[in-house]
Amino acid sequence: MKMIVAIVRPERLGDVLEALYRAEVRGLTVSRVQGHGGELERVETYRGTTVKVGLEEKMRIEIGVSDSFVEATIKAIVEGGCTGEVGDGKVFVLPVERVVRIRTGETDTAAVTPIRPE
Amino acid sequence: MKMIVAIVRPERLGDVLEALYRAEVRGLTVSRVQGHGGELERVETYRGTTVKVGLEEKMRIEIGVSDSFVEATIKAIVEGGCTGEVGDGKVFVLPVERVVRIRTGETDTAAVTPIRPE
Amino acid sequence: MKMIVAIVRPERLGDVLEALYRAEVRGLTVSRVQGHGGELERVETYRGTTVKVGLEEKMRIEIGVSDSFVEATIKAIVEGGCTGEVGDGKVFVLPVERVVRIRTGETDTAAVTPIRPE
Amino acid sequence: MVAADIVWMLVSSALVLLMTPALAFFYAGLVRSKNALNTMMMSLCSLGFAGVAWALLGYSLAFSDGNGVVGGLAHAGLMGVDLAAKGTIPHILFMAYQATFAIITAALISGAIVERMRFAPYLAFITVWTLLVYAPMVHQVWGGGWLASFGTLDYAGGTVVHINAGAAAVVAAWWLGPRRDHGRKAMLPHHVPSTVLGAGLLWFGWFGFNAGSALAANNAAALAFVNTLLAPMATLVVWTLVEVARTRRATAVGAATAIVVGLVAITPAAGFVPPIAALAIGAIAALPSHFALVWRARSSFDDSLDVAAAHGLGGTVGALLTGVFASKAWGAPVDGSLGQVGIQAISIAYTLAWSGALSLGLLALIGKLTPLRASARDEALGMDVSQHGEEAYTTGEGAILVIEGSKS
Amino acid sequence: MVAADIVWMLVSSALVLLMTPALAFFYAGLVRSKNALNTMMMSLCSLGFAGVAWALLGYSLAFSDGNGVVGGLAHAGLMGVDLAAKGTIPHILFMAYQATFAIITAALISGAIVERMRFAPYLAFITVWTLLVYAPMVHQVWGGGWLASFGTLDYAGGTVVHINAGAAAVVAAWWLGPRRDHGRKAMLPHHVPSTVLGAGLLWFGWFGFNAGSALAANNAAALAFVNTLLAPMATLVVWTLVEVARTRRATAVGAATAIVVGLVAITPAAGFVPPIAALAIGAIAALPSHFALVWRARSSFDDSLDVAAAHGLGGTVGALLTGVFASKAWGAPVDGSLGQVGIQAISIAYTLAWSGALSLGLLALIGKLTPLRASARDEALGMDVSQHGEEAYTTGEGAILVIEGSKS
Amino acid sequence: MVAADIVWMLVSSALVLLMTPALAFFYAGLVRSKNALNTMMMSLCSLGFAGVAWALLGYSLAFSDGNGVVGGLAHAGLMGVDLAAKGTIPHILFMAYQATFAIITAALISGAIVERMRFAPYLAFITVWTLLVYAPMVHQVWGGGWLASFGTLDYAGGTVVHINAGAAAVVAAWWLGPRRDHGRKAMLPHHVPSTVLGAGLLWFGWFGFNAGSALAANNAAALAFVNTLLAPMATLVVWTLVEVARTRRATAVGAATAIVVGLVAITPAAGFVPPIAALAIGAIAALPSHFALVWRARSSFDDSLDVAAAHGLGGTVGALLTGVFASKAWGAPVDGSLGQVGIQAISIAYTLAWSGALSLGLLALIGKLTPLRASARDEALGMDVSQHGEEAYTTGEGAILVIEGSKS
Ligand SMILES: Nc1ncnc2c1ncn2[C@@H]1O[C@H](COP(=O)(O)OP(=O)(O)O)[C@@H](O)[C@H]1O
Ligand SMILES: Nc1ncnc2c1ncn2[C@@H]1O[C@H](COP(=O)(O)OP(=O)(O)O)[C@@H](O)[C@H]1O
Ligand SMILES: Nc1ncnc2c1ncn2[C@@H]1O[C@H](COP(=O)(O)OP(=O)(O)O)[C@@H](O)[C@H]1O
Repeated sequence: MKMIVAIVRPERLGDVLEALYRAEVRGLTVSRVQGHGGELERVETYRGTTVKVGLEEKMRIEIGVSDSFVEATIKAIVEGGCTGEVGDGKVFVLPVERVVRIRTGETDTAAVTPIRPE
Repeated sequence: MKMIVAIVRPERLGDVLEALYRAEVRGLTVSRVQGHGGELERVETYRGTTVKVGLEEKMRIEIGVSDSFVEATIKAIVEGGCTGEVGDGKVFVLPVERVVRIRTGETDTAAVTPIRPE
Repeated sequence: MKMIVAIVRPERLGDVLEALYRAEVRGLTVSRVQGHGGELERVETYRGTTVKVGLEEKMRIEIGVSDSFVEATIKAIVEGGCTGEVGDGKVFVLPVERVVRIRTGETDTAAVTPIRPE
Repeated sequence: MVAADIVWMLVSSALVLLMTPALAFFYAGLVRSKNALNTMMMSLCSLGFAGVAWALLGYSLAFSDGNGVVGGLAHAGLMGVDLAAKGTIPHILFMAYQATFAIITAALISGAIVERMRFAPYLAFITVWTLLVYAPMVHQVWGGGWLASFGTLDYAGGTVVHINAGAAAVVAAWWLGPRRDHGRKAMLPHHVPSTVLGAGLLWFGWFGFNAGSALAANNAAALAFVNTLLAPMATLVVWTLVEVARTRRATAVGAATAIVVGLVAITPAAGFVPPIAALAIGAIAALPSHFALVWRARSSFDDSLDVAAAHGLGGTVGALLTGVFASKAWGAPVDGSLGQVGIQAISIAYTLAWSGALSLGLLALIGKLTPLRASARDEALGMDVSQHGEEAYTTGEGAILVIEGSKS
Repeated sequence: MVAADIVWMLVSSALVLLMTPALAFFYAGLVRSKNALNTMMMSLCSLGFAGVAWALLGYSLAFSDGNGVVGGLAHAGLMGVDLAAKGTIPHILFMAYQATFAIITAALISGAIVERMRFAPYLAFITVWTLLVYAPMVHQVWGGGWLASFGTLDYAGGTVVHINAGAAAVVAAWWLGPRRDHGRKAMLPHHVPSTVLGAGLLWFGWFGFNAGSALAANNAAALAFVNTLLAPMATLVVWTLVEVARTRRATAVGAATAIVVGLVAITPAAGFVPPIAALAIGAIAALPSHFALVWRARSSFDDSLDVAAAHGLGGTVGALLTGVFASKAWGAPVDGSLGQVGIQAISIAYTLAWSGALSLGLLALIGKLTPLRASARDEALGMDVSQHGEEAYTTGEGAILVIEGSKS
Repeated sequence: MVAADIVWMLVSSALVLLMTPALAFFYAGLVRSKNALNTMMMSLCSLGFAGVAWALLGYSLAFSDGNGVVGGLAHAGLMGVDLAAKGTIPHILFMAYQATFAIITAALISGAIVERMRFAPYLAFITVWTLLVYAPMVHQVWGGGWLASFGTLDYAGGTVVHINAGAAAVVAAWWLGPRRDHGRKAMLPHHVPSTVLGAGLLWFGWFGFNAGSALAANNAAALAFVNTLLAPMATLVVWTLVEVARTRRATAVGAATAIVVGLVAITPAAGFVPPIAALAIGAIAALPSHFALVWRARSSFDDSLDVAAAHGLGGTVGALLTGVFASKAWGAPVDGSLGQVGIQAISIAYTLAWSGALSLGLLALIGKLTPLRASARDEALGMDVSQHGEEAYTTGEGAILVIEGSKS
C-alpha cells in the first residue's frame, strides 16, 4: 500500500480527476492548499499597502492505492496536471503500513476498493 | 512513531474527537477536505447549468502517535466515525521517522505527549 | 527523500517561511488546519448557546526535501515557529519513496529542486 | 388626496418591502452554512406566494366589508381597488402598503422551522396562512373587526404581526419537533455579518412599518418615527450591559437581536407614547426577551431562531406597555391605565389562541398531504442541496458540467 | 414647483442610484470568486465614468433641443441646468435623476462580458457608449425625438434602458467570444447570498426607477409603484413553479433572477396598466426568460450573466405586453390594441438595430486601440488579481509586506 | 408645519441612520477576519450608546440656549422636545435627525483604533465624547454658538462631523499606539465586498445627510442632493486614474475609498456651490487624500482605517474649497473669497484643536481607570474572540455544546 500525495493547479483538478477516473482510481481526498515553488511572485496593493504574495492556490490530492496501482496513478496525475509551465506541482509517494475502512473495519487492499452502491 | 491519517464524515467529527479523547489521544490536527469514494453523486442546478458534484465534504484528521497507541487510536476512530453507510471514510497508518516539538525541541515520544497547562 | 510535515501557529507562519527561505528550502505547500493539543479551550456564546471550542487555528506546512536538507529544515521551522508557549506545534518527518515533478516527469532529487524562471 | 401623504406612503411601502430581504439575511446568518439558501428562500418566496395571495384574496378578506371576524370578497382579484382615494392616498397604494405587511409576517414564522421543514409544504403553509390566519386578524384589528371596537391599541402591528407570527412559530416549532442535532451538537451562526446586515436593514425598513402606519405625513408619523429610533437604542444599551454583566462579553449576535427586539416592542406603541416612554419600553423589553432566549437555548424546545422570544414575547411586552404608556397628549385615543392593560392582555391572549389554533390545524392538514419534515439524510446533508439543489458558497471544485442536449 | 414632487424625486434619485451597487452584488455573486471584484468594479466605476460623462455631455445630448435623433450642446457642461423649474421640480434634480439611469444602463452591459474583458477598454466603452448610444436613445424616446412622436409607449425605460443594454450585451458577448472555460468547466456562482442581496436592493431601488418616472407625487407614481410591487411577485411564483415542474427544485439563483425579470418586464408598462395586468405581465414574462436562460446555458453563446435573457428579452416581452394591456382609464395615453403592439414591435426592432450596430462599431474601434480581452493567463489567474491587483477575500497568509521608501 | 418637509426629514433621518450600519460594513471589510465583529460592534454600539446619550443629554447641550460654547440643560431628558414646530417640522423630528448625526460621528472615530482597543473603554469613550466634544461643537456651529456668528460655512457637517471625528481619530491612534503587527506583517482587508457594500450604502444614506440638512423639501435640498451625487463621481474618476497612473491598476478598495472621500469633501459645500463646482471639489479632493493614504501606510502612524486621511483631510479640503466656490446665486450666504477661505481655515484649526485636545484628555482619563489596549495575547488571538466571545464566520467544527443547568 502507498499513499500518493499530489500538488496540482486548481484549474487542472478537473483534468486530473478525469485521468484518474479513466485509470480506475476511485477513492481519493482533495483539499485546497497554497504552494510556494518556482512560480513568479504576485504583487497586490491595498490602499497604500503593497504586498508580495508568494503563495499560489493549489489543490492537494491524497490517494491511498495498492502497490500495483502506483504507476498508473502517477501517470494519470502527470497527464492530467501537466501544462509545461512552472508551478505544475509534484507527486510524492509515501509508504503506508495499514489501511482500515471505517464503515466495515476491513483492512488493507480490501479497504481501498470502493464498493459502488447500486 | 506512526502518523495516522483518517478521513471521516464532518457530522461524525464530534463523535470521533470524543472517542479519541476517551482513548487518551490528545494531540491531533484536523482539516476540511473533499472526498470521492463510492458515494452517490449529487446534481445541482445554477440557472440553466446543471453540474454533477462528485466530491463530498469530509474531515481529515492527522494524529502522530507512539506505536503502542496505534491500535487504540484506530479503534476509537472506527467507533466514532462508523455509520454503516457508504462514505464513512478510511484510516491510513504511515511510518514516521522523527517527531519534534517546536516549543521545546524535544523529539519523538516526548514530543507527542501533551503537557497540560495548569 | 523525506516529507516534513509541520504544524505551526498562523501568526508565526511568516517567520517560519522566512527561516525556511534563509535555509534555502524553496518548495513547500501550506494549508489551514485546526489543531488540538495542550492549549486552553475557548468558550464562545451565541444567543443562549455556550460552546467550548477545542480546536485552534494552525497552519500545516508540507515540505518534500532530500535527506541532506532534513536537519536544516527542522531547525528553520523550530526557529521560526517557537514562541515558548503551549501550542507551538510539532514537526513530523515521514519517509518518501518517490517524488515526481509533474511539469517534466523528472523524479526524486531533481524533482524538488525548483528552477527559477528568469 | 394629499401629495405629501402619497410620497410618504410610497416611501414607507418601499421600506417595508425591503424588510423581507433584510429578514432573509438576518435569519440566514444564524443558521449553518449548509442551510443558508433554504433559510433565505423561506423569506424570499414569501414575497411571491404570500404577496400574490394577498393581492388576489387576502386584501379583500382583510379590508372589505364583512363581519367582526373576516371581510368579504368585494375586493377579490383587486376588484374595485383603484386610483380613487382611500383616506388621503390612492386605494391601490393602501393595498400595496398592506401587502408588504402580509409578506413580512408570513416570512417571520420561518425562523421557527428552518433547517428541517421541507420547502413545498412550507410554501403551501405560508400561502394559506396568509389568507386563513393573517387576513382575518388584520380585519379584526384594523379592518373594522371586533378587536377594533374592543379598544385594543395596536399602532403598527404588535398584535397583528408579531404576536400573531410568534404564536404560529411556537406551534410550528412544536409540531415539527426539534432539529436532529438540537441539544446534541453546537449549531453556530455561520455568518454573523449577514445577521448584522439584516438587523441594520430591518431597522431602516421599520421606519416605514411604524411611521408609515400613520398613513400620512403628519405629527403621528413623526412621533412613530422618533419612537422607532429611540426604543431600539435603549434595548441595545440594556442588552449589551446585561450580556456584560452575565458573561463579561457583549456579542454582535446579541446586538443584532436587541435591535430587533426593541423594534418589535415599540411597534404597537409607536404613535401613542411620548419619546421618553419609547426609551423606557425599549429598555424594559430587553430583559424578558434576553432571558427567554437564554432559557430556550437550554430547553428542548427548538424554535430555532427564537421567533417566540424576539417577536412573540417582544410584541407582548410592547403591547402591554402600550397600555401603560399611551398618552392622549401624544395622539393615543386613550391614556394608559390598568383597564387598558387589561384590554391589551385580553387581545394578546385572543391572538395567541387564534393564531396558535388555526396554525396548528393548518400544519396538521398539510402534514396529511405531504411530509412536513425533511428526511434525516436530507437534514444531515443540508437543506440547500436537498431542497434547492444548490449551495450558498461554492468553489466549483470537483463540479463537472453536465451538457444536456447538444450544443448549438 | 411642488414640494411633494421634489421630495419624491429626491427619494427616487437616491433609490435609482442604489441600484448600481445593488447590481454590483447581483452580478458579483454569480461569478467565480477570482473575478468577484472585477465584476463589482464594472458596475461601481460606471458610477464615476458614465456619471461624469452624463453630467458633462450626455444630459445635453439627450435633453437639449436638437433633431429627431440627438439633442444639442445647449446644456453641455451643465450650462443652464439650474434651480429653475423643469416641470414641477428643479432642473438640476431632473438632470440628476436621469444621471442615475445612465449609470445603471451602462453597468447592465457588463454582465455579458465579465470574467474576460480587460478593465481599461471596458471603461472606455461604457463612457463613450453613454454618450454615443444611450444619450441619443433617451432623446429619441423621452427627449422629444422621433420615437416619442411615433407613439412608442415606454413608461420607465423598457426600451431605452433594458432592450438597449440587452442589445449591447449581445453584441459585446459575441464580439469578445466566450470565456475560455465556457462549456468545458462548471462555472458556479461563488456567493449566492450576494446575488440575493442584489436582487432585494434592486427591487427596492426599482421603485424609484418606475414610480419616479412619474416625475411627481401623484396617481401615476402610485400606480407605477404598485405595479412594480405586483409584477415581480407573480414572476417569482411562476418561475418557482416552473423550476419545480422541470427539476423538482426551486433555486435561490432562480428566485433572484425571477425578481429582476419581473422588474424589467413591468418597466415599460408601469404607469400605463391596471394592477391586475401587472400580475399578468409578471407571470407571462417568467416563461420566455426562463427558457432563454436554460437554452443559453447549453449554447456556445456566452452572455455570461444572461443580460440578453433577463433584460433584453424581459424588456421586449414587457414592451409588447404594454401594447396589449395599456389602459387609458389607468393613465396610458392610448388603450392597448394590435396597432399599438405593432408600434411597440417596431420600436423594439429599431432599438435593437440602433444599439446593436453602434455598440458593435464602438467595440471594434476600441479593439483597434487596445486588446479587449485579457490574456489566457490572466483569465485563468482571475481578473481580480490581473486587472486590479487585489483579491476579494484574503487571509493574508503568505503575503509579505513590501515597504517602499523609508518609514517615517 | 409643512407636510412635504416632514416627509423629507423622515426620509433623511432614516437614510442617515442607515449610514452607521453601512459604516460597520465599510470598516469591517478592511480589517482581518479575526477582528470583523469587533469592528462592526464599534459602529453598531454607537447606535445604542451615543444615541441614548444624545437623546438624554447631548441634544440639550447642542441645541438649547446656552453660551457661545455649549448649550444648557433645558432639553435634558427630552424635556420640551415635543410635537410643536421647530422650523417647519415637529421638534422631535429635528432632534431625531440630529441624533443620527451624533451616532455616525462617534462611530467614525473607531476606524483609527480597531484591532486593538478594548471594547469597554471604547464604549465609555464614545459615550462621553458625544456629550463632551461633539454636542458643544454642534452648538458652536449650528446651535447659535460662536462659529455660527464667526461666519463659518459648514452646510452639513464637514467641520462638525468629519474634521471633528478626524481629529479625535488622530489623537486616539497616536495615544493607543500602532497595532503590534503594524509595519511588520501584511494586514489585508479580509472581505472587500463588505467595504464596497458599505460604500454603496453610505452614498445612499449621505443624500439624507447632506440634502436633509436643508431641513426642508426645497431648492437647497435639491442642490445639496445633486452635489452629493456629482462630487463622488468625480472623485471616483480621478482616484481611478491616479491609481492607474501610479500602479497600472485601479482597485476596488480604492474605488470604495474614493466614494467616501468625495462624499466627505462635498459635505460642507453641498448646499452652497453650483453643480459644476461639486464636480471640481470631488475631483480635487481625490488627490490629497489619496497621497495621504499612501504616505500613511508607509509611516509608523497607525490610523488603521485612515479616518484622518479620508475624513479629516477630505473634510478639510472640502471646507476650504467651500470658501472658494460658495455662491450666493446658488444659495450660499456669501460668495467665495479669500477672506472666506481664511474664515474656513480658522474654523478648521479651531476644530482640530478643540477635538484633539478634549479627545486626548478623555482618553487619558479613561486610560487611568481601565487599560485602553487589549493584551498582546488578545490582539494576536483576535478581538472577536477575546472581546466578544464569538467569531464572524464559523463552521462549528470542533465546537462542543455546553449545557448549563438541566434540560427542561
Ligand atoms: N519540495 C516541495 N514540497 C512540497 N510541495 C512542493 C515542493 N515543491 C513544490 N511544491 C508544490 O508544488 C507547487 C509547484 O511547484 P514548482 O516547483 O513551482 O513547480 P515546478 O515543479 O513546475 O517547477 C508549489 O506551489 C508547491 O505547492
Ligand atoms: N483510496 C483512497 N485514498 C484517499 N482517500 C480515500 C480513498 N478512498 C476513500 N477515501 C476517502 O474516504 C471517503 C469515503 O470513502 P468511500 O470509499 O466512499 O467510503 P466507504 O469506505 O464507506 O465505501 C471518500 O470521500 C474519500 O474522502
Ligand atoms: N500528536 C499530534 N498529532 C498531530 N498534530 C498534533 C499532535 N500534537 C499536537 N499537534 C498539533 O500541534 C498543535 C500544538 O500542539 P500542542 O501539543 O498544544 O503544543 P506544544 O507542543 O507546544 O505543547 C496542536 O494544535 C495540533 O495542531
